Amino acid sequence: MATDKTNLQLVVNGILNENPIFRLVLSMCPAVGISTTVMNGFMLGIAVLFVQVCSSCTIALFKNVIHPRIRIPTYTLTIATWVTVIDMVLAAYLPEAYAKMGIFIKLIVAFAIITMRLEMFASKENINASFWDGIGMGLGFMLGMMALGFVRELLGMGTLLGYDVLGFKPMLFFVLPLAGFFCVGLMMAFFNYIEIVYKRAKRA
Amino acid sequence: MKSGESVEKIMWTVVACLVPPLVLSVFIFGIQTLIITAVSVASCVAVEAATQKALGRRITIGDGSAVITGMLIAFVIPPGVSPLLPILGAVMAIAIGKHLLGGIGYNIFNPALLARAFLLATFPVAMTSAWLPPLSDMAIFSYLGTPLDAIATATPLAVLKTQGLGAFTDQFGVGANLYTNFFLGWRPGSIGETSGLLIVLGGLYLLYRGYITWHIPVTVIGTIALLSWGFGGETLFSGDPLLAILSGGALLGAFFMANDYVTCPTNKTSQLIYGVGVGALTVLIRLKGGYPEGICYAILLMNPVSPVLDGFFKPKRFAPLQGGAK
Amino acid sequence: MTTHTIRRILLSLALVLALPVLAQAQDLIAGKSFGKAPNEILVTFASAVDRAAVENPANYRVYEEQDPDIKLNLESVVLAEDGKTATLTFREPLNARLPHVVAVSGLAESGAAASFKVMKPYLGYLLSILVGSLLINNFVFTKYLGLCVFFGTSKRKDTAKGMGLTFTMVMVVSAIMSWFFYQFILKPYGLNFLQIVVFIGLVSLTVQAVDTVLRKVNPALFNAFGVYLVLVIANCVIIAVPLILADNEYNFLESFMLALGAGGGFLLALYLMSSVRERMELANIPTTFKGVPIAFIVAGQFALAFLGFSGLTLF
Amino acid sequence: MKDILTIIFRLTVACLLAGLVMGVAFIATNKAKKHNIHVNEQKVMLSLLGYSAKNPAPETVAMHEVYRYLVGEGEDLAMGYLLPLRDGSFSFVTIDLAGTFVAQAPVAITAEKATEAEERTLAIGAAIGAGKAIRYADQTIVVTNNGKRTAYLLPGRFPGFKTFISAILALDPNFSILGLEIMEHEEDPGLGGEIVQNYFKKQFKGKSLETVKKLEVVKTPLPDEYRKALEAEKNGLGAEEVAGIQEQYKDNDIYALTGATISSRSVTNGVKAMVKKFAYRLAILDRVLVEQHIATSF
Repeated sequence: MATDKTNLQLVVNGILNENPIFRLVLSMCPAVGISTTVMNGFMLGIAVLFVQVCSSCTIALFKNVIHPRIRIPTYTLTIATWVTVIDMVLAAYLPEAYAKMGIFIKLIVAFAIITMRLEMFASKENINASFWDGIGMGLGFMLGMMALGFVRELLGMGTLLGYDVLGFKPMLFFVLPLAGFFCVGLMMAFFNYIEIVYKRAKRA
Repeated sequence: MKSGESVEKIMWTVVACLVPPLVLSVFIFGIQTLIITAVSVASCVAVEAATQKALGRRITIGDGSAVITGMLIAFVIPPGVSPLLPILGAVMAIAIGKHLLGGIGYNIFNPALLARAFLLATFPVAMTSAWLPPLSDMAIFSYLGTPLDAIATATPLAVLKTQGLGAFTDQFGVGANLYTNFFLGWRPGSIGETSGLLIVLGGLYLLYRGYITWHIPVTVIGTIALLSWGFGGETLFSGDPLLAILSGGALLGAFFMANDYVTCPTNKTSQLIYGVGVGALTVLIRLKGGYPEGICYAILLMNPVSPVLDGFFKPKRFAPLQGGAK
Repeated sequence: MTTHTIRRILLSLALVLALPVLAQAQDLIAGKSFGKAPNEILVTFASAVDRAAVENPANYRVYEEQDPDIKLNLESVVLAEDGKTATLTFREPLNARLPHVVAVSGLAESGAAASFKVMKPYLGYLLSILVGSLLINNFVFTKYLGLCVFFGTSKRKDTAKGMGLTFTMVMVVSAIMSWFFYQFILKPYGLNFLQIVVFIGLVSLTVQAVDTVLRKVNPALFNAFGVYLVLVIANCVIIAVPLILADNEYNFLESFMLALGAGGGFLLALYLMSSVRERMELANIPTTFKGVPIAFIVAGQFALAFLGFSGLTLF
Repeated sequence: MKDILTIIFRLTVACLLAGLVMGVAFIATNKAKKHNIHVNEQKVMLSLLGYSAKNPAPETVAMHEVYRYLVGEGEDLAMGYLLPLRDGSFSFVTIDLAGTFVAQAPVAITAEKATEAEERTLAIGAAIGAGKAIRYADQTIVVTNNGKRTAYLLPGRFPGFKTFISAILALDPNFSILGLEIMEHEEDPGLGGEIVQNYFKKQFKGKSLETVKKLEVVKTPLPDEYRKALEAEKNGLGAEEVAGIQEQYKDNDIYALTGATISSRSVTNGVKAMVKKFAYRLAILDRVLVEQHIATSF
């Protein structure tokens, strides 16, 4: 079975229709825990993008030699390997950002989204499609995290990417990790609302 | 609700019971408290009307439930804060805490306390330091327009927690004098923390009318007294139970918040357990926790336990009662 | 490598050799603890002692275990009426979080000396790890981990109970295995960078083992809980616990407590959330919020309530 | 059976491949990681001494690391210092608890390897002979300019309100505080978390040893002009004006953070203990160095 979608469609699909955070409701822990600034969202997004793309390609490349009965362990091993690699790279070259992510970089290994994409997509498609699907999913995750980070950084600290935008701190609440619950809930509802409005407009 | 009377009547009676402490606090802290309360009530009513309109529901601001929430928010925050705080609190309490969950009768947490927890997390400095010292000369307009830093003081429980018993007795006295002052309300604190006397009178009136039952207030106060006596002192059984009840928001919490119809259990046995839980958590947070006063969080933590308790003691599935949000 | 190992053995030998000294002190000292006031240490002697000698501060040498060269300023020693309990009062408050060493000499007629450690009870420390991970740092509401499974399986009470119990079980077993692997293989051989792979492998292995055993031993239980086992692997709490253990260098008992607390906390969160969500089924929730969004908002309210535990120090 | 063999074979190959990838990444990044952590620490330390990218430290400034150990022999404890000598070699000096010199032993280690804990432990162990156990205690960095001591940097860790706070403290040769930097903490955001703000941590600057010994925390609000001076970087106050205000407040106690007295007190007590212990130990060490004619590089 090969996908009939073009590369661009695969990417857009990951960002919009099957956005890992807001539509598939997967990998919520970092979305709540560390989406406090745009930069945090971007950094973790990069890490996830890297792991997703590398794992997707690896699995797509070796899909014919992976024994079906040890499918899941192989996926886990693949993901764990790439997570270890990105973990070491970030720790070495971006120690400050790495310190902010804390344990969440290592926890990418347990992100349901990556395993799910390997099982549902990469194990059936060719490398090219898997690569673009990985890019789409990674970007979707990254953009979702950055959108959350945008709202929380602006409202919580009055800054964007560390630059002072508002000149004052509107509400400390939004930088508290627990505000992530409210932000994710409200943003999800917002996207649901947009979908309803969009469908209604289409029908009319 | 045990009595056959209408929701509106009960709600407005509760409001009436909350007015005497408010009036007294105007004499203690000045007109500032009245402004905060007015802003809080007005914004709660406005937010209720706005959310109900936005969600296409019937607008029910006349039933008094939003007014009660507004008053209670003002009762649990420091009187010296900026009026912006109760407005934000109203959004949290009414819109997010109540209407998103299905409106009146369906909220899981007590809206006013949710607002307090939210404000405490958002404005930790203002919420822990904007207390006003009691006025000695009845000049109720004194604090208007004075910058916060110049007047901020500390509540008795905060003094006890951070500076110890010595500083506490230095500031607030000892013995009968201390108890009288605390019972009448002559001390820094939120409106709901001032006059134990008026709060108890209001609570007793509600009991007399049968609008609330004795189970929760008695168990909450009893547990606080017992545990504070047991563990609050230097050695076992040397704490001061009377002081524990009179300081902080113990009385307001026991009479007006813990037994809110919607968020407390319906069954009598569960109510007793629930009351003990609230009391125990209050003492735990007061003695060992990071905050000077614990009853707010104790009630919030027990709120989600009430459906569990009801499930244990009442095998049949129950439908939430209509109305009765406070 | 070899000299290193020898050094390690020597070090532990030195510790073992030092033990009799501490044990000897036990004969003279019946009890010791930090006092209620921040600048006190209470010492109870096993038998009546010479008052003049006990109350002479010069007979004492008290220091924080890590700073043996810095003697703490002992203001006075007061022996209680019973002649056994002495209160050591210091000029400055002590840091009760650190173990203190008290060395006494010239007490009895034979000039007996004793040296003993005063620290908060270890059991209290273990319990505080348990309560800490159960409530204060609840993995769901204050550490924001395991949310996918949390939202996925908290719709019904029965599911929540099953998931929580399975989860706690797998968590404890895998944490213990990870601890052994970390202490005896990863750390000594400098293979720390393999943490992630090893831990996730151990978790999968535990899940597989529990699956097989349960299927054979108790098919009824397997039918009830089997479905959750697969979900356990995709839960970040289960991999977070070994990582935290490795980071904090916890010992075996401490690791066990942390895993138990984390699992129990997850069970608690799931159970409370599920009973709340069952109640919410009857509520008229706005369409755009139905399902997951409202669950998030409620979880946020839970997290606000759990802030009440922040800063709680039990022992 | 054949199936199982294939599975095992393929799984082994997969593991080997994964191991290969991770091993390569480890070798490629490990050195950079160590280097970058070191560079970061250096940057913080230099900024505490008043150097920055605009105002780089002159070539004559050098940092000498002194590692302190607890040496145990049977039940006796003693202090041990790993000292860099003037000729570039290292020496381990043991001093007993009363402050008398016990022994000195040359340590065969290079300056580069001395920064690694494992290497140090091995080298010192070899130098002092069997039967003695050593435990790492702490580290001090002595800063010299043209061979004259200009500052001491003390990394330290003390309990905060929630968990431990780790910090670096800079002292001048008379033990007056040059600066304080909070490295790690888990205090509450907005409350205790404010310990990282200039208006709190810069209050310690300029306090003399005598002041620090008696330092307390007061709950009166921070005076406005003092706050302005402490946050001079933000509001562009002139250097002279700042110095004037700093001078005026230099013997005052620490103004507590609003709503976070416990965190403020923790930091103050932590700093107090660090300075007092260091001053006490350095006096002993210096006396021993003079008595024994040990030529250290600082």
